[in-house]
Amino acid sequence: MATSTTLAKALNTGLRRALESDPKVLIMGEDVGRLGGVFRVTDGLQKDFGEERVIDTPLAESGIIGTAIGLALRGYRPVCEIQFDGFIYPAYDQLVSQLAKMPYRSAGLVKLPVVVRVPFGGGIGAVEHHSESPEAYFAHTAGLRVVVCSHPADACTMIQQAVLDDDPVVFFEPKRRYWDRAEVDDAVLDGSLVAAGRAPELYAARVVRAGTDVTVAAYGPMVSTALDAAAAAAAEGRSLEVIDLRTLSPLDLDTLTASVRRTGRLVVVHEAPTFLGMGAELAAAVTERCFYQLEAPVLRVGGYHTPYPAARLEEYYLPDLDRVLDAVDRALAF
Amino acid sequence: MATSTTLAKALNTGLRRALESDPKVLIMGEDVGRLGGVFRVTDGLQKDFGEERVIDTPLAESGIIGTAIGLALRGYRPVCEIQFDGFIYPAYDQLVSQLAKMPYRSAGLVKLPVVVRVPFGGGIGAVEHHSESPEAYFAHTAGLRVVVCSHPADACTMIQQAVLDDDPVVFFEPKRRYWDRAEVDDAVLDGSLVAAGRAPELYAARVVRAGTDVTVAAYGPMVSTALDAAAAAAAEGRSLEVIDLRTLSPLDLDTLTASVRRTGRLVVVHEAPTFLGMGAELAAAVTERCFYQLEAPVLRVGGYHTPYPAARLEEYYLPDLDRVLDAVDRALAF
Amino acid sequence: MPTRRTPGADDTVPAPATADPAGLTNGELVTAAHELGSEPMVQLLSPEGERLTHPDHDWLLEPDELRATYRDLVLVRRLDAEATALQRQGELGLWASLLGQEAAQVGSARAMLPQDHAFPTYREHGVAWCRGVDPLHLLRLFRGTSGGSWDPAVHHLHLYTIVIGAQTLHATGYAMGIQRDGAVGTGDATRDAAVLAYFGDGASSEGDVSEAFVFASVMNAPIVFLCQNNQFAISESNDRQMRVPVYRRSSGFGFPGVRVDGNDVVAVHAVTTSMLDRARRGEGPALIEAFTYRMGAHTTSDDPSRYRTQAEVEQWRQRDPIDRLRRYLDAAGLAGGTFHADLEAEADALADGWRRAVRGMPDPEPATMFDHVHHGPHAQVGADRARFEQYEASFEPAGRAGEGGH
Amino acid sequence: MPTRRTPGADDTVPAPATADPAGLTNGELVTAAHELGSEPMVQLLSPEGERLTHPDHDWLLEPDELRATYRDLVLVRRLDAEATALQRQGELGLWASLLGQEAAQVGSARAMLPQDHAFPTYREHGVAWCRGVDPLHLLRLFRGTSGGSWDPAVHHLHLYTIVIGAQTLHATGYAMGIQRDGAVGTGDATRDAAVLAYFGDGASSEGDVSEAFVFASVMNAPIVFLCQNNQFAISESNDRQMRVPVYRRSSGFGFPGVRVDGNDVVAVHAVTTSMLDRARRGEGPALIEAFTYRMGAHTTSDDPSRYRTQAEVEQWRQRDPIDRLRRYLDAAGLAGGTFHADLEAEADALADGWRRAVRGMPDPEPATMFDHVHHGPHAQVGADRARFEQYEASFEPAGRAGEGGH
Ligand SMILES: Cc1ncc(C[n+]2csc(CCOP(=O)(O)OP(=O)(O)O)c2C)c(N)n1
Ligand SMILES: Cc1ncc(C[n+]2csc(CCOP(=O)(O)OP(=O)(O)O)c2C)c(N)n1
Ligand SMILES: [Mg+2]
Ligand SMILES: [Mg+2]
Repeated sequence: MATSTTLAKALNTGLRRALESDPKVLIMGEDVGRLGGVFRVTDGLQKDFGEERVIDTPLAESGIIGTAIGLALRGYRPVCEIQFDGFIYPAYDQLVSQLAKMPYRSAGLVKLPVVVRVPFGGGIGAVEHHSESPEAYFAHTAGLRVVVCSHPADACTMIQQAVLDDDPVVFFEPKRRYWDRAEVDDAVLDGSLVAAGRAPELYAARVVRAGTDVTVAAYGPMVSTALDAAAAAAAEGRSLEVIDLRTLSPLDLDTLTASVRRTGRLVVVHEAPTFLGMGAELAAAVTERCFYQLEAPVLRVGGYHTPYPAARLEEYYLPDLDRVLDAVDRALAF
Repeated sequence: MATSTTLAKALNTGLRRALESDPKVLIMGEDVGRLGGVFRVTDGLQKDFGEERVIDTPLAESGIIGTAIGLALRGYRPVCEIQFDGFIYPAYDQLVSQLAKMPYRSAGLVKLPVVVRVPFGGGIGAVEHHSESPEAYFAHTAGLRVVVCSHPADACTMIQQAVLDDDPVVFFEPKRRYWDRAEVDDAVLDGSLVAAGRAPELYAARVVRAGTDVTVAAYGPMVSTALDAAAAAAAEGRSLEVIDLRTLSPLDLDTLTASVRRTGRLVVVHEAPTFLGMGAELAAAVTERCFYQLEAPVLRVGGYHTPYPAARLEEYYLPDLDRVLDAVDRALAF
Repeated sequence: MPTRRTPGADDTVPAPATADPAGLTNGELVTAAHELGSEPMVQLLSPEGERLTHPDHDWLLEPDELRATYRDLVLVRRLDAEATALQRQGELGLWASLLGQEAAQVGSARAMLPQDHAFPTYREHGVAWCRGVDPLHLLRLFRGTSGGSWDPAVHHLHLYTIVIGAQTLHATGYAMGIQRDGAVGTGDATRDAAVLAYFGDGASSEGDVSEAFVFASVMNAPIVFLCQNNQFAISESNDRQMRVPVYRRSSGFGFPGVRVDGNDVVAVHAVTTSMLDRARRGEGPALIEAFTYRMGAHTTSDDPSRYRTQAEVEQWRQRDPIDRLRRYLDAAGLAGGTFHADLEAEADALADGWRRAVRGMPDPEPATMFDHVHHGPHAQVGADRARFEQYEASFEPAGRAGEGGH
Repeated sequence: MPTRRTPGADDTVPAPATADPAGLTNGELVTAAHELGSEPMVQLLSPEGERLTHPDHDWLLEPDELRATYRDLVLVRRLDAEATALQRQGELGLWASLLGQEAAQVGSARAMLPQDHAFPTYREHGVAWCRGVDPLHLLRLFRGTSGGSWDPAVHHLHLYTIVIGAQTLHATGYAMGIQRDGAVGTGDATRDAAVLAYFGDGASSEGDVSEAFVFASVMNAPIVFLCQNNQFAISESNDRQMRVPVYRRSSGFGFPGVRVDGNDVVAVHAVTTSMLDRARRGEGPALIEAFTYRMGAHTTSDDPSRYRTQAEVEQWRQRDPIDRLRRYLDAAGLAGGTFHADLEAEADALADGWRRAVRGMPDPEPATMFDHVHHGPHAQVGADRARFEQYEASFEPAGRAGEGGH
């Protein structure tokens, strides 16, 4: 059986399952309690699990992550919400110097099962700081795991798995897809799939559309865009293989290189600026591994080297179907 | 005429010239005044320019960058010192959301001529957080310029140029090379070269050793290592071209691709972890531009995907001559 | 679920009582027990519009100024209403309403001298108005066509800052610049300057704000921090940010704090004037808490019915900052003749102009998104721009299809 | 250049007077004018070793405890001296000396119950000692072979934190965990727990510390913040961080602050005991400022002659925290017989053991640098490790040449 669910609601359900299965799981952040979060991802959770477990924190991001670390040291499993991508930076030190490094510092004596949820990306017509894609900052940081969901069913599973992980996980959610709807299996929604350990591996990429001519790798909000591009390309007689990366650290190069060895071409798509974005690492790593199989250089489609522009310009800034197809054309022209 | 000078002293001299040439130039940071900085880069400056211009600030990095922005808004040109690489993160929001984006936000009405000096990198046997290489975090951030000095003469020139720039500049200094000594031209030291506009362009890479077989790109502390490797390779009959990148944002791809088109091979060396490090961008960008000229994939030599290890292990973590030569061998074996 | 406590004020300002925070009553270490909102506030104009006296603060506004102040209050409220409507019509992407906070903003902004410099959050439309910024600049920002298009140096008003608290450090640095310019404590009224830094009750929790207090105090900088305590940070009421009123925060950093009735424009003006004067004289920083109430939603995206009752809002409507001054003006006979009708007509005309102007606001040229990333040239920006222009040109004249078409 | 002012203390603690911070004397807004260091401090043992009384704090230590405390003081000072010597000999990469701060550390740490949890900076060797951490763990850290190898859960002492102030938030979160475990205010002395968070005078400026105050206050968390004001942040004296004594910082956040003579181990113990008790009872956070003096360099890398005079150090040597207790013990006849000689012998033996152990400490196996980046497997760490091991193996058995040879 399956139920039609939005991405936001799927995450909400996943968090509810996590709170139900382990009394040590906590939710904390700005406006996550009474309001249920500005995107309603934590809607109803404070009502059902109480103010001690679903905590409206003071407005201080470093404080949120820093106290979450302390709670984890005492045996809790906090799930922190950073309200918007652009507001994660005040917590940067706690994230990269403490959360990422404390387990290593302690030679494994300390475990920090902290999840940091970050609604990210653009396309919602917002004011400054509400449309950023800071994932590369965290993927470059050893000690953090970085995953990105793209679809309701996957989101519900992935958030449950992230909470179960004993390592810190930065969990990116594509905010412009929060209202995307899909059928989600009831075994995902009721937690039984994850509980039974039958859910797909969290730290693996997934081929979401098979194809033969060009591999298109994307994650988060760009997975739909890549799939749309693949559909449009199919109409033109071109076969694109679309990979949803799902995890940026670790990065599942095996799935990726297996695909590129078949297609000989790779286009990477993300909203973040391409300069030192995930596409750079994918290009470098895949080229090193598939040097003789690549028929074209890895091409990157992403944001430009500018701050995120004013809302009325974002459609020009963000990769879309046309820009993906343009890169596909260029890859095929090599 | 030239004078033998250490890198630290060359920077000190450069800062002195900047303070002399413009009363709006300020120095600020922790222990930069009376102590002259923990590396003595600001030694004697407070004595000569006063406490109003060389400011011992409270111990608060966000405060240092935030107030520097405010001083710049009032027409000053602050040069901030972050005491060690690992202590820049509390200032991250002010750096990436304010310093980097405010000029853009204002459509150019606001200028922020702020220099942020960061002693960076390992090799000094230090405790945690004192040996990091966070440059990729800043190079990925549009709105910041990121430069890295490697040598006394260049350091003295570059710091003077950075202070003259109307854009914010993050200025990385290879702390383990602070005591490296070289002859520095008096026209560099007395400021006349920069004042006359005859100094080499700040935002350009430089071929520091010409060669034909493999291009080795490095910056900061790794330039010496690359040069040593080139000398050792020469003894084995291999000719390495060494490029000191000098600037990471903007990245001078022209100099780099011109070299790679000749050698057909590129090895990038830095201390930062390779995963999403500068080497990733260089590999991606150079491969896109030189796809048919490359005889081997771009190979990366850098730190591993771990937090910086305990001091007694750092020699295993840091790239050295042998690891550079190993990569050169592998590039040549393709 | 227990109802969230809503910190309120003393009997002149209605609010539910708060529990006594545990442990604050064993008085040998703290001066006294406190309840949020029960602290005295400076007041010069009662909610009923009666003139009051205060031992430390005099009523400074002459009749002409009072009328001008009233005009400002009415016009910024009209701006707010118009912008909210424009957002509903899809002309703006977002709007952050100042409803209820007009007195806190206009009263404080009018206390500034021309050479003083203000640092706003994203809600200080009343301050922008008083600093002579054309509201179209604000509307452009919330429409999504600019990041803030007025010149801060001309208006002595910095751009809006959205990252909570960050501007308090910029403000402190600016004040350090004033010191270095020798523009403090000279006694020359046209030269001495101070900074007015706005922030919210929620912002008081951010590390940046405390760091600004440290820097301001250590440097003895000429700055006045003004916290508009509108009792909410989106959905979170004051008890998620503090256990004692925020005006007390400064004393442990070494400078004075004072609480003023933020819905009393005369008191806000008097207190801000006195603290700015003090700062300009070189006597260092001060903190003002203007205790007020956010009568509207946090922004047009917010639904306050999820976290507060309509009854609470109604209670505060009785304390409306504009009604209060109007009662005084009318009773004192200062707003006779056609004063109100003229003002209404002026507001209508302005609103009409704003509406038309917003509807006609063009989107920026796409390639301008590459402008001003840096002042000087930058290879990657240049390359991206060239690629973009080439790509866009590839669609001419045919145009392009697909979801991304524009 | 004018000489930097050095904030000091009242007449029981020598220090140069500070100027009155401008603007703090117009008393209607702040309680009173203040000079740094001139505030009263809780004292129970005078520098001359005489027993004093205090209205709020009783002398809690019985003769046996006093002797045990004295032993701790002497042994941690020996550890410090030994470590400093080992650093000079090249056996340690660095050492951060606690010289002069023994009483602040031992007095506070001995006030903890076993179930309490402490969060140190990088200088709390005396606290680690009292929590039963083998000093070899500390020496390993400063030698550069580990990041901190004791188990925090066993010793109820967190690892050292080097990023200034960061640990105060971890401590606050931990205290929130204690609340959620129902281990506060139950009245069960074996169950109720509190947290003791150490930080420095310099750290008080960091945003994280203020955010910790906000969270602790809002959550009413069972935590005692203990600021060892050793009057220096590397070279910077107190006046670069504050205009009023730091113990006053907490009141504006809604919890009490108290200043204690940090060189008086009896007073530090009494005040910490009382504040921890209060926290365990559920009465919320407190701040203690232990006013002391860093008698040594900041670390072995530092040269304090660049920023303070030997005369100042000498003055503080007269206030030595160990001499003070010794005078009392000797005068009270509590340390007769072979007490001092035995302790000296114990210290010698321990020092000898530490010396030998450090000299024999092996470097970790190179490949261990890949351990514990994560608990679970991680593809990039695994790949890097494999590459590293393969690379290292390529040198066997020949070994390698060049600058990087090892
Ligand atoms: C650093 C940061 N975190 C979170 C946000 C999201 N946010 C926008 S406004 C707001 C509440 C601010 O409350 P307050 O400071 O009281 O100002 P008010 O909105 O009431 O004027 C929050 C959490 C932000 N803009 N910046
Ligand atoms: C965030 C951060 N900034 C800078 C440093 C460098 N640093 C190490 S110790 C120190 C001074 C700390 O002073 P204080 O808090 O008084 O502690 P003390 O060393 O006196 O014990 C500084 C600036 C650091 N470790 N962390
Ligand atoms: Mg508010
Ligand atoms: Mg100190």
